[in-house]
Amino acid sequence: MTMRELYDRTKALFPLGELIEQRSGGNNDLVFVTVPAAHLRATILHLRDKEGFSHLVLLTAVDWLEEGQFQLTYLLNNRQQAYDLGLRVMISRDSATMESIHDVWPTAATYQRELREMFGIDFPGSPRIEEEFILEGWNDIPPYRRDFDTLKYAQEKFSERPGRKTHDPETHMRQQLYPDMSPTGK
Amino acid sequence: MKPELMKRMVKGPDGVEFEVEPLRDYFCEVPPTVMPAAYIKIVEDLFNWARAESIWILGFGTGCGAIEMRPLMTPRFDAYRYGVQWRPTPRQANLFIISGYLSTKTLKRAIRAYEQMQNPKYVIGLGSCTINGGMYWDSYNTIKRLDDYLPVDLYIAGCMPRPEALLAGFMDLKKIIRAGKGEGANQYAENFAWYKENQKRVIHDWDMPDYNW
Amino acid sequence: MDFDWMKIPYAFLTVFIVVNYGFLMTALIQKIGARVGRRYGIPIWQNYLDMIKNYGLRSSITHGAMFYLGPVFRLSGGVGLLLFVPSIYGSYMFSNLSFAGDLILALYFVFFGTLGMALGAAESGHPHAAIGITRGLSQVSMAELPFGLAVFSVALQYQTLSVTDIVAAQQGGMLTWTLFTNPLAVSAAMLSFLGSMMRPPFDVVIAPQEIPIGPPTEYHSSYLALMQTNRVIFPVAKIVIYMNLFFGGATSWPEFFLKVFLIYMWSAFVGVVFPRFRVEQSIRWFLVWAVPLGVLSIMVV
Amino acid sequence: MNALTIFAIGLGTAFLLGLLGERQKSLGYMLTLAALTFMSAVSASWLVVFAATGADSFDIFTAGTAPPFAINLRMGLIEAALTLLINLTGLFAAMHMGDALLRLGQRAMAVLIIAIMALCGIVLTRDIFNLFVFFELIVIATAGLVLLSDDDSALAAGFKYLIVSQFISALLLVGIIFAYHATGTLNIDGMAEAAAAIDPSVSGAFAIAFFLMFIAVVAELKPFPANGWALDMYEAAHPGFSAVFSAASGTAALYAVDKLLQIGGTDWLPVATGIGIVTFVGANLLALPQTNDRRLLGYSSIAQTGLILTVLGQQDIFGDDYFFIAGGLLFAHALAKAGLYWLSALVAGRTLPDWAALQSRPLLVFAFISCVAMLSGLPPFPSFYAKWELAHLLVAEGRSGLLALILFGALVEAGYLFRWFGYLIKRATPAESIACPAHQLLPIAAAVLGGWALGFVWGELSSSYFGRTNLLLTLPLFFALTFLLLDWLPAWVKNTLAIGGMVAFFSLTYAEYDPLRLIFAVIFLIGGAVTLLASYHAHGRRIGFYPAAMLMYAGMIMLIRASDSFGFFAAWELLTVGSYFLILRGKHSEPHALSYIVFSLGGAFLILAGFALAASAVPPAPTFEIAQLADLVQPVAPWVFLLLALGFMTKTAAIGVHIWLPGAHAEAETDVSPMVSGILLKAGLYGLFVLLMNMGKQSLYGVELTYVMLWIGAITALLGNLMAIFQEDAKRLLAYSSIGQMGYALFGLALMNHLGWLMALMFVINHYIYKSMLFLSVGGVAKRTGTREMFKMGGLITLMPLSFIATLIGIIAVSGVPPLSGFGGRWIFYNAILTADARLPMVLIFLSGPIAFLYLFRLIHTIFLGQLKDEHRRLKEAPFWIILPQMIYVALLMVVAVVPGMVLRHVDAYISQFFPDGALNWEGSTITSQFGYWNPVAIMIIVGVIFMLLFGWLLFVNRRAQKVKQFNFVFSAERPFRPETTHFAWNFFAPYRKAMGFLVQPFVTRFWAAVTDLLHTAADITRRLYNGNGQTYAFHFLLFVVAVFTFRMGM
Repeated sequence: MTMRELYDRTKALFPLGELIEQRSGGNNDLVFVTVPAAHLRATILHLRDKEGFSHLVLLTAVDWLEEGQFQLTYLLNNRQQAYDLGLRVMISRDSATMESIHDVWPTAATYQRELREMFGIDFPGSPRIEEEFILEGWNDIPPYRRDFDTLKYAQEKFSERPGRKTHDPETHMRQQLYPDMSPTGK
Repeated sequence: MKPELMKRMVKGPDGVEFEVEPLRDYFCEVPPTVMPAAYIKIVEDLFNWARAESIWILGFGTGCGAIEMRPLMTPRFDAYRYGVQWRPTPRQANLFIISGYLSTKTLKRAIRAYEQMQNPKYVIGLGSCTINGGMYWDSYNTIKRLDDYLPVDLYIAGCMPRPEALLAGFMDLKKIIRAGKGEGANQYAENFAWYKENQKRVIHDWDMPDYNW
Repeated sequence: MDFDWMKIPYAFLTVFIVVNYGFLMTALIQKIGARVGRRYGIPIWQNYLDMIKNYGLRSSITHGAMFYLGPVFRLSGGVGLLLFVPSIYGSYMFSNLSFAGDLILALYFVFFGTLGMALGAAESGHPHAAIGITRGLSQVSMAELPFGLAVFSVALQYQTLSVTDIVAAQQGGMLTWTLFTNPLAVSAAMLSFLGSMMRPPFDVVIAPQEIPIGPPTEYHSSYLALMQTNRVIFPVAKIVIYMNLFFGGATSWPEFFLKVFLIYMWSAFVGVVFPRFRVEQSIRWFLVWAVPLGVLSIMVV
Repeated sequence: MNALTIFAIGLGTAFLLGLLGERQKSLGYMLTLAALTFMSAVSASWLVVFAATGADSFDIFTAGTAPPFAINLRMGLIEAALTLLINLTGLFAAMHMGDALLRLGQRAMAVLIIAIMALCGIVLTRDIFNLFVFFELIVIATAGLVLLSDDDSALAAGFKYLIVSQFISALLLVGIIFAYHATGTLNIDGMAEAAAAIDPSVSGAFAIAFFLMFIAVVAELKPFPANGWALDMYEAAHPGFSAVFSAASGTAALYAVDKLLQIGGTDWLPVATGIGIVTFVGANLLALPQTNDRRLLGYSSIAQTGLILTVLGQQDIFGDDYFFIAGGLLFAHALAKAGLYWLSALVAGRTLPDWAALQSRPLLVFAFISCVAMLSGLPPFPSFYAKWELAHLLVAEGRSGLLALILFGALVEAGYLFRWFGYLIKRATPAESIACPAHQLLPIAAAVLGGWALGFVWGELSSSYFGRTNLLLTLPLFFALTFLLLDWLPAWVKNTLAIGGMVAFFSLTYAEYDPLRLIFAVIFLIGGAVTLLASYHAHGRRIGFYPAAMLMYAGMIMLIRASDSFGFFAAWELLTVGSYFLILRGKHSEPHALSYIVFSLGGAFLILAGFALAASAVPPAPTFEIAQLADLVQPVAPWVFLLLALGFMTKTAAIGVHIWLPGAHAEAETDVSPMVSGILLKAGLYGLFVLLMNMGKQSLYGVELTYVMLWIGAITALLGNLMAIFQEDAKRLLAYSSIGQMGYALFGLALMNHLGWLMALMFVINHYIYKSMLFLSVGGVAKRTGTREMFKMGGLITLMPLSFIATLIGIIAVSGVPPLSGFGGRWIFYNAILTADARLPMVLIFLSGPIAFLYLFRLIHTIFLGQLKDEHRRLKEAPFWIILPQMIYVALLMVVAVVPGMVLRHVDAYISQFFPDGALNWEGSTITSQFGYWNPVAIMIIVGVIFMLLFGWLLFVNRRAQKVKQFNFVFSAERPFRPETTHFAWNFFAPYRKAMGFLVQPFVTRFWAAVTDLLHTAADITRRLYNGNGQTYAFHFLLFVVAVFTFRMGM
């Protein structure tokens, strides 16, 4: 069975987007495919129960600020076949809410807590979703959102010691170690 | 405020209800005081000498610098021969090495651990991150100046400093202590309000008493 | 009661000698351990420095009356144990306060300090203290058994419970030592000795990384200084009992120093070689290896 | 007055009742009562005559001629007593079921009178055919009474009864005809004479004839298992009448059997015995699973009848004591059963737990327990005296097997009766209160008072004929029973009286005791008084507490004072019962109290058997002095030793029979736990002391029994301590610790040397002090916190400092750490084992020593140290009256620790008379043994000085210590969440469980559970025979007849 066959079979059942083969050539064991948010649950249940994707490797998010979307990536793994399949779900940035899958894989609850804290994506019904995860007493917009200005935040919040300089590591080290050489290294 | 710290009504076995206020009932509220040195100078000198030669480090690695402390116990560096030991509990430790970057979350723990150490106690800031933030200068959750929050006796610069640098730092610290200048604890008690203000500015969910005895 | 008041300064003298010897010896043993690990090790006077430092700490806290009394119990236990057993055989000066009781008194007084300390540590409210104590008590309950059997065997052998008499019976050259006349009892007791010294492989009680040093986790400053003092007196006092029962006692201080050192080295030697047992493992170990030896020794004596 | 008046009145009234109109029911009822009263008066007058003058019985010749030409009746002491019993039962039954009789009309009244009259007839008549007639009358009257009620089930029951009764009548009649044919007379005495002289050629025929008569009369006793037809009667009939059916009919039928046995001669006695014992054991077993109260009483009636039948069957060996034994059992049974049936009318529900309705009426509870005690043969009731003689005579004749069966049956019976009592006391009371009309209470009162009165009578008989004590006249018991009358007083008044009484009794008698007994007397009386101080904390009247407690103390002091086996055993039973009531008072103690009483009675029966066996081996004498135990020789001596030792070890909760203790001690009330643990357990030790002092070493089949005891002691010490480790319940922990401590004491005793005994005594003293103290302290804490689970407590040291100090001192003492008194025990122990021969058991004792530290530390840590819980923040110190005795104990402990010689040197000297070797040398404050020495004063001073020096030094260097609160500790740079999650307490010794847990699997508990299950299963299987079908029951009866016949003929 190849990923292509799997894709074809699954596509017959669910409205999947096109297949992106991440590791073309070789054994081609990592592919990504886009799924509409509404079909995600059915798809992963199908993949888990019928296709042997027994393991949720990770659940993460990408902030597509310009498109106004979050991309959620559910990376599933089939241990028997050693295949990884990434399901991408695009959700709106404005109402960042996604269905929880903690009942499919309990580990998902932890990822979902993290996403909720770092991206502000809500997963209603996920266990302890309201609780703080890593940050304690955070009172700004979620820090992993790209519209969060971390430099500005750090400057406002943490007092600085004056006299800090920034060097380009390459030129600085070269000057330190080989002061005789020309700046270009020739 | 965490729920477990909120005031709560409790019913005793005799059926009488009363209020429990955890922060008041479970924690000592007394602020720290400045502890004077021994009245007789020669005794204090003796103590300072002993303090310098018996440095017990709190085994608490706050950042990546923690990995630099391990080699000190090995045959290659063997810090024990300088009277340096590691203690697993702050009650028995005298020296707190902030080993690298300190996130606000860890800062809270560091404050707690520091306050639970006994006077006199010393703090070493290890690595650039404790001095000015180092490579985490723009991070949303890492403090940039350790001495705003805890009285630092000594900084060891570098990213990361090698164990030899740490050993050199210990030697310098010994000199400071021998000279009777290792009074960080008293400095902390004197400027308690200032330290607390700084600490509370970065720690938003302050869920402990002001001073952790 | 006709009490010889000179016994009091003599007792102080014994304590003084043993404390100093203990400080130096434990440092030396630690140094030997370090050398096994190819380290240089601590300075030989490090224990003094640590103790002065601890007395020199300016602040301290207390969790309550029992917490306060814990180290007092502990050190009283150590000093008492030392004084209830004659240190030097044949010396009136260093027969200490052994008129108060015999071997049984010493054996049971061992627990005085342990119990008091456990109570003090427990009052701190720290769960790790309690966990450490449960481990210690569990382990001791089995580790003490072979020793108890060995003592019984020795008492049967010499038909007395008086330490002085037992030592006296061994005063005929090395071959009259219990070590050679009753090797089973001695082996049982020496295995039990390992368990009571808080050294690897039987030091899960104070496992530093897991339950930060167990019972004394809350102790500091002068409390800790008292406990440090006990930590050098107590093993020596305990070894004195072993020495008197099994190794012919000591007739002079140099002999005392040497024998105590060698017996102590036995546990240090095992300690640097073996890793740590869990509690149930050590209980089973004593049950399987040491107890049968003890049983055998009381059956054949 | 002529005895025939009974019949005249009976018949006359019955006729008169028939003449009365339908409307004159009240008048008829009055007449009925009057008639029965008069009949009773006749019997009573005769009883007075016979009892006062000691006159012989005389015959009444009805037709003016002597038998065999006319029917004759006989009136004597026995007949007078039995007819009085029957008539009074009838009278009170009539009174009790007045409502029913008035409803049913004169016919029912007439039938009742006829039934009573006929029952009297059975007792009085000496003519066999007349006997038959009376039986027929009874059958008709009984069936009539039952059928007259409107109840459907009663109809069915009556019908079944009739079916089988006709069988019986037929058999009886046929038997009489043949017997008459063989002997030519119908007179019983004549027939007996003729039977004795009968021609051997026709003896077979006569035997069959007699068999038929005999089996018919026996069948009237409803023997097991041919009794299904009668049980429905017990269940369905009006309880007022069931009482007659059980008490009066049974009595009459038994007397009829007795008469018949005179004809049959000794050949037939084994048959009676066989039927009797099978019935006793079988019916008791079957009663075990019953849930219906009246049916249970029915089974119990049958069982008791069976027991008396057994006694009848053994009359050949009883001689003059026959009527004393049979009468004691019979009267106790009749009064108790009548009382219980009448009580059952007051209870609305028909299941056993419904009897909880009686809770609100202490007097009814008293009535109930009096009846239960009568049935179980507890002192001071007649059945107790009878049981004692019965056991002795049986053993004396070598019929120990029979005694074993009887005791087994009695134990089963006590089991279900006390289980019932447990329900009554502990189950939830129904909402509606019970109605107690006076006419129903009066009969009950009569039965109960009658029982007590007969207890006195039997006590007097026993004391005048056998030279035993009349228990009701002994001062301690009398004092205890006085509290029954004083129970309306407030608790503090009674408490003061109790303490005063105990102290006064001690001060009056202390000079009489030898040093050993003195120690026990001090612990029992003075110790008991100190413990009773704690009872001042109770408010209100505390109904039932003082009679029970005083009964226990009375038993204990009587135990010490007893010089003969009877007094000893009676005291043993009294203290058992008293402590049972005390234990039952605990909140959840129902199952535990039951297992306590069952094990204790089992142990007591062993003691009874042991004493009986002992008495059989010495020259016959009125009393068996305890000291005579020393005279016993092989082969009896080891068996006596075994039985007595087992009995006493049940009380000290040696391993195997220990399972009653933890629950019983833990569930008891705060001030009861120290009594039953600190004081009561010593009774068992006292017994062992007495046993060993008199009997010394015994060996059975080459096994030395003291050596076995040594092992049992060692195993008990080890397992008791091990189990204590794993308890979450503080009082259970202490209870298991008591098991371990008793193991030590047992071990010391079994060492059989001077120091071993001294050690056991040291444990007696120490265990009393520190266990009482610990139980009080923990009890006080449990009272304040409302829980006994240790992990729910914690950090109470600052709130309850005095309790903490008591516990601290207590655990140091228990663990044997110098300088407190426990060390003395350990020191003596080591010296003792050095001279002992057996070495292997010591290994276990050595192991159990350090284990004690584990549970003791757990006790003090989880309660007083660690984390204080939210809800306990406002707790107050335990009540003053609970603290006061603890502080007294602390002081006592210190005294015993510093000057143990004060007590022990006297005992030491006393023990020297048994073991001259190995006495200690008490020189100044130093105590020296042959091996070592010990100076408690010096130890105390040295430890004190070192401690104070170091404490002073620490205070000096650490004077500025900041007092912090409970969460101010290092928590890996975190802070504790809640006290509950921070207090390390639950499953405290998890690693130890991993390593040693295999030793504390509940094997013993499972064993006893299997035994009870087995009994219940056996009963359940047998129960299937009883399918409720009259024909089946008739078939059973036939089978029974055939079986007995085969058995008899095969003999």
